[in-house]
Amino acid sequence: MGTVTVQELDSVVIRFAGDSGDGMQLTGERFGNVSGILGNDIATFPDFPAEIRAPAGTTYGVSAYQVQIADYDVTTPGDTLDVLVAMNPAALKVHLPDVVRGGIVIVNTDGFTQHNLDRAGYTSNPLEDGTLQGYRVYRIPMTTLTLEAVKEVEGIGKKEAERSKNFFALGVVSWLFGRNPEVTEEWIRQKFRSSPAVMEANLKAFRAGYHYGETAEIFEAVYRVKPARLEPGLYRNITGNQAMALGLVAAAHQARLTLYYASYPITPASDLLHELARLKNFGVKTFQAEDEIAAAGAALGASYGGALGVTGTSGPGLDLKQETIGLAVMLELPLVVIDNQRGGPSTGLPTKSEQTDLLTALFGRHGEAPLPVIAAYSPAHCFWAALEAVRIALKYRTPLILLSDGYIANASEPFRIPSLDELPEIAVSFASEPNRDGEFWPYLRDPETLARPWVLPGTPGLEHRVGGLEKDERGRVSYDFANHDRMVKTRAEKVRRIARDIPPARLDADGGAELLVVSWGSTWGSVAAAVRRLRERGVRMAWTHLVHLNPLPPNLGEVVKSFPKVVVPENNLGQLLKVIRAEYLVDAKGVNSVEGRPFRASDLEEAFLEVLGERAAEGAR
Amino acid sequence: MGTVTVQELDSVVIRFAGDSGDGMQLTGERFGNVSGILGNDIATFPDFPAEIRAPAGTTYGVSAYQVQIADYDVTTPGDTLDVLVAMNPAALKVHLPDVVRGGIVIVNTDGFTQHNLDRAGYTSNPLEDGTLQGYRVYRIPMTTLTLEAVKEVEGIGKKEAERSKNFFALGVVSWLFGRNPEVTEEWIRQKFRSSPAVMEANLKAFRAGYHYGETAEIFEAVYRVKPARLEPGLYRNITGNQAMALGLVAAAHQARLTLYYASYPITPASDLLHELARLKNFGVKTFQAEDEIAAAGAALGASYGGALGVTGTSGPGLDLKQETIGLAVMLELPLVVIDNQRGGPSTGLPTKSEQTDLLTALFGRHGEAPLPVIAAYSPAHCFWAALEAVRIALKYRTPLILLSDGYIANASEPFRIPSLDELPEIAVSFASEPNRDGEFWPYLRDPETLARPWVLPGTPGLEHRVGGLEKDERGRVSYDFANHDRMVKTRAEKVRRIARDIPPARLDADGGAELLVVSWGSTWGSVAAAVRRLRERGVRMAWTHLVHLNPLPPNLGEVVKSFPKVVVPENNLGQLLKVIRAEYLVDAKGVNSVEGRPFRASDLEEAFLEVLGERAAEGAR
Amino acid sequence: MADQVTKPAVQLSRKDFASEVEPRWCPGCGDYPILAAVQSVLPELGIPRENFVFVSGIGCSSRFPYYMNTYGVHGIHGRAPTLATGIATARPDLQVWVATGDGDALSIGGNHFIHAMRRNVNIRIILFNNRIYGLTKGQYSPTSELGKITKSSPFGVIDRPFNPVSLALGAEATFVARTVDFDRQHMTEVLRRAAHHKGTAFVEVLQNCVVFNEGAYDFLTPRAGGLAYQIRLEHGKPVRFGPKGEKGIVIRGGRAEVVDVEEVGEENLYVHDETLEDPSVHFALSRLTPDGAGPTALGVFRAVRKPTYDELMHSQIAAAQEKLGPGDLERLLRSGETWKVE
Amino acid sequence: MADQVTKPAVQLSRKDFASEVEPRWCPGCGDYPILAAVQSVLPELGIPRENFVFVSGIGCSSRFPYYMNTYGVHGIHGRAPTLATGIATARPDLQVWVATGDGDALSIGGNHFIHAMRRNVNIRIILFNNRIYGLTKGQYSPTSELGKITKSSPFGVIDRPFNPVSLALGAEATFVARTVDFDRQHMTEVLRRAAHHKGTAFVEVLQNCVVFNEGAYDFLTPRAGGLAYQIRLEHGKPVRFGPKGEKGIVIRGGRAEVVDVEEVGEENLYVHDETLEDPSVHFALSRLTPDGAGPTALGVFRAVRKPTYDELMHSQIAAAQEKLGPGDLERLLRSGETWKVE
Ligand SMILES: Cc1ncc(C[n+]2csc(CCOP(=O)(O)OP(=O)(O)O)c2C)c(N)n1
Ligand SMILES: Cc1ncc(C[n+]2csc(CCOP(=O)(O)OP(=O)(O)O)c2C)c(N)n1
Ligand code: SF4
Ligand code: SF4
Ligand SMILES: [Mg+2]
Ligand SMILES: [Mg+2]
Repeated sequence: MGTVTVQELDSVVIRFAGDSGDGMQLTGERFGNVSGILGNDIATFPDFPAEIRAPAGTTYGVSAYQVQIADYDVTTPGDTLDVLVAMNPAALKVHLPDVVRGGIVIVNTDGFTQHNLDRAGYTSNPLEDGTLQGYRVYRIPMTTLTLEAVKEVEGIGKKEAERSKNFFALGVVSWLFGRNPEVTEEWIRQKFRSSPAVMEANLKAFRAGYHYGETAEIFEAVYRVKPARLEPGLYRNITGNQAMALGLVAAAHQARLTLYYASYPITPASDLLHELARLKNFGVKTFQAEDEIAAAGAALGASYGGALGVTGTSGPGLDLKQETIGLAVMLELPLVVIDNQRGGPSTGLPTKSEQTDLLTALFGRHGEAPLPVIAAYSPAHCFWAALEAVRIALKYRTPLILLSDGYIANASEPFRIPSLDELPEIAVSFASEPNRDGEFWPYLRDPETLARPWVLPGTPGLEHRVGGLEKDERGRVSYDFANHDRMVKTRAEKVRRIARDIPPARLDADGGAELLVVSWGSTWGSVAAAVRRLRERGVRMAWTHLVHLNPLPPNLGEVVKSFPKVVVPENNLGQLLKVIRAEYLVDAKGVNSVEGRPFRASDLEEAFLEVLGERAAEGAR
Repeated sequence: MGTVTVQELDSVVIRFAGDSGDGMQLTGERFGNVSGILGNDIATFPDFPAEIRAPAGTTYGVSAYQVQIADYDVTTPGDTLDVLVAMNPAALKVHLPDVVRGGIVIVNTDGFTQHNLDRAGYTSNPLEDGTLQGYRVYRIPMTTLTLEAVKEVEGIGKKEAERSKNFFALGVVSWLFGRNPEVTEEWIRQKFRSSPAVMEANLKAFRAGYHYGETAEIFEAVYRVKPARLEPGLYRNITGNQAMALGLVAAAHQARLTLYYASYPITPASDLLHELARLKNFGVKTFQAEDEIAAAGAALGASYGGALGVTGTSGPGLDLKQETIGLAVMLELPLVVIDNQRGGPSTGLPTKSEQTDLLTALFGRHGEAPLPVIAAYSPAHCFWAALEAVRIALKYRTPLILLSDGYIANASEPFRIPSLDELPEIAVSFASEPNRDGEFWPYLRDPETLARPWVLPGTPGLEHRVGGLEKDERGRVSYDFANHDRMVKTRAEKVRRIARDIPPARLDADGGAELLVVSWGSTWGSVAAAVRRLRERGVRMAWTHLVHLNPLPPNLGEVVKSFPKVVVPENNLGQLLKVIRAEYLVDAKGVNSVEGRPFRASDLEEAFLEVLGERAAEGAR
Repeated sequence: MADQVTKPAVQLSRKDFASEVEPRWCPGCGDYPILAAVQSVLPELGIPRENFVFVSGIGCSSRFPYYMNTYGVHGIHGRAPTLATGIATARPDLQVWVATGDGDALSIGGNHFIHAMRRNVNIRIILFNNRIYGLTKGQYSPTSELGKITKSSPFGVIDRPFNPVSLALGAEATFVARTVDFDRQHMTEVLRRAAHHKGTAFVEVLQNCVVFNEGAYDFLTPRAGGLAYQIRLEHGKPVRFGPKGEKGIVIRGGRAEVVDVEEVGEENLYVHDETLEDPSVHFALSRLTPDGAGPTALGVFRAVRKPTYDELMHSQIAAAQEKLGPGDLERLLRSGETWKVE
Repeated sequence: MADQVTKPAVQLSRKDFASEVEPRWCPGCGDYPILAAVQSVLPELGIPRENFVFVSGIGCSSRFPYYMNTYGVHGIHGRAPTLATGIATARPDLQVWVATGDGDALSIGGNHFIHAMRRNVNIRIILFNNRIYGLTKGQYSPTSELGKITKSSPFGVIDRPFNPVSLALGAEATFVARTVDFDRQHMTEVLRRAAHHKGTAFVEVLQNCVVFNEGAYDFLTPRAGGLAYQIRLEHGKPVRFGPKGEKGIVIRGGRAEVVDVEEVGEENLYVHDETLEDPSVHFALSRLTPDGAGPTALGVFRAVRKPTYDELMHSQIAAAQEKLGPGDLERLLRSGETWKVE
């Protein structure tokens, strides 16, 4: 390796970028997975256009995948790039601004044809005109080298051969960061086992890239990121959607119920349907409905039938489901509604992420129709959030909205696989007997939880009717003034009482902290990083991250009132902020960005300092 | 008239109650109208079952209509009854509890058959068993007397003849309260002119009732309520739905636009469609859509085409429209959405009234989709609220939700008919020229209002595309982070700026008042009565009633902070309360009833005293 | 898949299916005889009472479940088929019925209606077609005739009506029938057939709304001499009608035509075949009813056996379990690339 | 009612209809030729460019309006017909087109689709039927074949598909046609016919999605020898097809059947009549396509002139104004019983 030096880093951020058809998602995901397997902590961020395959070479057709690998527990994919792999001019144009000065830029020079330069809107070639000054640039004719490497593979035409160039790029980067090539090679063998020629081509391209790094002597240094110290256990990388799907299956298993997932496809929730549709041998029933209303209706019908009814969607679909969710409030049946929030309003930015559905989750139904709302905060947490959602919905016979978002749905991180006995108990019992003087009263409640009995149709003697009209305890339609008032208040009280049954808000506070950060959902990662960095800078910080958004943890009032300043960072215009202010009358401030992507930790750092005011900011220097 | 004395009253509350088929709605309405015409102020409250014609004689089939007539400006139909007209045992059973001790109960003894007594669940006859002790009871065989009176009318069978008995009842009560019979007789002649036999029968029945009062000598007293001192002008009685329909027509007239009303029938909004469908000679276009989504879509399409697009509904329909309203937020086109709130959640109590849709009006859409919300507060105010809604929606090119409710939609009161020059100017201009360097940029905004230009399709040279995806000023789809953040914040700012353009909150405060009441919507009447009564009792009160709920009037913060105590009475679980607390961080308290009907003024009176605490309560004694 | 009639036959009577709640329809409403007919068919089926579920939307007709002493859900407007689909696919051991109105099924619920038809879920849908919105007091519906004056069409309806049978056939229905509220026997027969059908069974009942659309079907009632217009479809029989059976139906040039039997000869009449794979003839029969009154085909138009949605769903599950064994959660969690951290 | 083509004829070319935005469909997508065909038909119509409005829902196909240099609204999923109905009834002087996908129109938008058909609003609906959800990356759609493996049906689709032409006919459509994305000339002719139809015109275009459903219509393409399966419907002509016209269609027993012309004789073939009042034959023709590949009728199935929704709406308004005079707001406000307070 001659003069190549080895540099130790605690973390590195790499982004792979190219055309939608260049396979960057696969490459980035692969690099992340390998790094996970090799013991790093990782956080990833896929970012792709709303178009399926936007015209080649255009800036809006660029698809990118970002990975942060670290020797500590990272919580974000990183604010800025240490390494950019750009397969064409458009990718360079879009993503170069994010590379740190002095960072590494690896370009596929074959992609820099005049046509592609024009497409990207470059008037001169950035590889030659000084654009890349100040970066460490590696120019590699990846397409040529891939074709060369693949040429002896039989049954692969030139076009197909070219397609392997992402594996060449992966090979180069794998070498640069000392990623053991065998893991990826084995994976390629598995993944493409049904088309041996493609497998062969990809293997050859990958190896060629790896060896290119080793032999081309263009790199002055290679980098090493040590394994992170994670909680011992068995791990896998997991996206939020995968974790959510597994969480639902696990919850149904714990509750001994059939999982019934009804959905209408929508980005970024469709993968939940895809994941679950494959699990037929688990008895999972999936139903692709004609629209979101039908999906909610079928899930609710399934719950009525005694299954675990779940329906997943994103914002526009949530709007449509609300009337049916309101019916579920009235029927008092379990129903888990998953909302993977995306950029709104309306169709907005469908492949981007934000946190703008909290208020509609809380209040977006006519009438007084309260329900519990919880939010997942990271890809792996989706697993646990799903279990908690199911637990509450089943126990309290209530629809519940579980919020995730486009970012954590598609991003991935290592997930410590729990053993089955780490999973919560979820006990369900169905009514089998009359409950009042030989009669069955469907709205006679459990005095503790206020939940009504759940009956399996088919149970003799308990035949009864439920419906959206107001009822009395006996289940009869009632237009009585006082009954309605009481029922409205009882349904609200039932939801309020869930507060007794959830963990208190966890406060992570330095003694003497002046500023409390209150966050929820996917901002968790950026807030964690920002808080850590501020602490490193000597600022005392307090932080609480909420999973339960309705009801709020019972100690939250006390927590928010214990700090002179409270800030609520959100990727919306201040939705939790409104709730906190109304609930506790504290003058909390919002930090709000609605850019369709998570906060940069550094932006939060600055924003928190600003809230703290000069004094604190100075203290930090 | 022998020994009959004449008693002067300042107000009287009368309720007519009978079977769904007994015509009580018509009778009550008629009595109200006559009283209005005779110069009283009136407030009415129709209350009917959800069933069309529930089985005769059942308690749930009882239909009632309440009228308060007064010599001052009444604002509620009254808490308790001075007079109850009960056509059958069920009506008596349901409504007797509301009659004040010593009040008048007029019963149709012919209705008290054994069958009907059984139906109503009476085990003994209340006319005989002492149930009515303490009331002034008048037993009249109305059916018999009606049949007698009508017998010579040709072409009227016994069944039809019986149907006239409500006019007999009306005659009796008209006599009792000295209502000039000619007004009603003239009205009967007009109303039934297409079927002379029915007209004749009703006239005869009415006169028989009137003369019965005069001659039967069972009444010891007759009552007189003097005309009220109302603002001079020409008056008519009007329900909220009628006023709303007229307001929309007037607004379209002022704006010189075609009114396009698209709706799907739903109680209590259907009458808007019925009213407007008749006005074809005004060029009003009505479209009965296949569902609420289609209604909202068609109204929005009409607005896109340059009409005044309006869509009306009630809660369940609002849920369904929200996705389309979100599209309107993005398209930035005018769209007026009327929500006549009814008892929820779900189908709830469809013929009852409550105020439970405020939060979903404000927040019930995915993404950041802010829009202005205003609320009508009385039947006549619906006219003015419609004009204000249209003014704002057109000027700011925004969807707007106009809240009314089942109570004011169906209730009536005298409406001073404005002359045309009292109507607000509503100027609309359509873009006709490129607005930026010879190009047309559809999202280039008015710097003042932030409204975008509205273009009539068909305008040459301004062809452009709008849609639900995020756009830049130029109207191009943009996935740019910063553009989205800016657009989200600009749309919010546009709505916020409307605050500059609305009247300040009107404060009606006694010097030294300790308690501020903040109210909105149809509670206005009960709050007005409660505040008046408390003042009469010597309590100093402050009150502000909000029409604009988003944005809130700019001075509201100052107002709510000027009083030690703030109370927000609502027919919900505290929706405006949440907004006020979040916005101004004042520890406002709620007074909440969700009974499907307006507050009783007396309940509010007590509740306000309670908030004021013993001290104030004592002061009042 | 559990079968719906495997439980030991139980002796039930009509009364067993009447709930404790007294129907709240208007006196004389056509919904009463439909209720009575359903209550009299169910005891025949040998299915325990607790295995029936009645689902509905919103409307006068949708109050139906409250009056049935079975399991029941009074849903929201237009969405009954969605709830029923969830129940029927989650619980194939139940027999699921939907009660719906012309507004409920064809206006707001049109999408779920056509999708239920094509999916062939194991549910039975009874459409109470009174050609009006009853519960909201008399607006026109998607089956109201052109020109009809109603509260929302004071100058006459301008929407061309749906023909529910044609619509169902165009949406790939496997069972389609029509009956009338005033003929208890015919109704009972048709409902019985629907009860036994596997897959989505659609029954349109022409129903009289005495308050808002009184007499809409007088042209078919015996008392108004309407028997002459009733064309009874019976499988395997030539289609004849008229007081003396003097009229008949031929299929000519793809259309169903009314003919004089004497003129064309009985042997040339169309012999009804419900089971034709191709629904074209059934469609042609549905077109006999002109927009308003006229000769109207009644009975079962179409009844073909296709795999039901729930059968297919459950056979996929069974096949997967056969092939892969029942799901093992522990293995599932550990699937994919894993690594150990010590 | 203002007419759509009264403005002086303008000379426009295809290019005038191309917007400044470059289409973002996948290379090779069948949406490109449809765009080209529409852009080439519009200039023929003599309608000024500014009088066209293109409306769409959500999907790959629904990006269509962005690429047309006319007025355009990219709406929300499934709701394009509702927006279009509002525009067309508010502004009868505009020519309104809807671009929609099989998911957009038939899944989430199914209800608006069938109601647009029956109402006969003056809009033209182009259904881009690629039998798949393109934009959401490959789930099955309501026109996907039974058994098809997609992302959301890893074990095969169990929903029986709609036949869009049958569905439209079952919903009382007045104009129904089908064409293919690979035959520019046929597409152009059919679209031209749709442009001239008064009322709701429905055109199904069989469209290839190269990424998620490549080759779905290969059975019809010339390069795959599919011409033999193309049955071209032409008004007034006997229906023949096959490489040498050796096959033909007869209508027999209400069904459309494929026959050898030689065997039955040309004179016995079905002579296509788009204008039949009764849609039964048109329906029968729509059933020729079996669920998967097979002889498929292309062209205009049905074209009948009925009053359009907007014509009726405007004639009611005109009649009311004729009778009552134009509305007088002052009088309206003062109508009913009034009284004076001094
Ligand atoms: C979402 C929603 N929209 C509208 C309504 C009001 N609504 C209740 S029933 C009904 C129509 C009833 O007509 P139909 O289905 O024909 O039943 P019928 O009463 O005639 O039996 C309507 C429009 C509602 N309850 N919910
Ligand atoms: C309310 C709502 N639900 C779901 C989606 C997601 N979605 C967008 S397009 C689409 C289907 C696209 O299929 P199709 O209409 O056939 O159009 P294609 O992309 O195939 O042209 C779906 C499910 C959405 N945008 N909005
Ligand atoms: S309104 Fe009509 S449909 Fe409804 S209950 Fe009365 S008669 Fe029956
Ligand atoms: S995904 Fe299919 S339909 Fe969509 S643009 Fe690509 S090829 Fe066309
Ligand atoms: Mg009906
Ligand atoms: Mg498609």
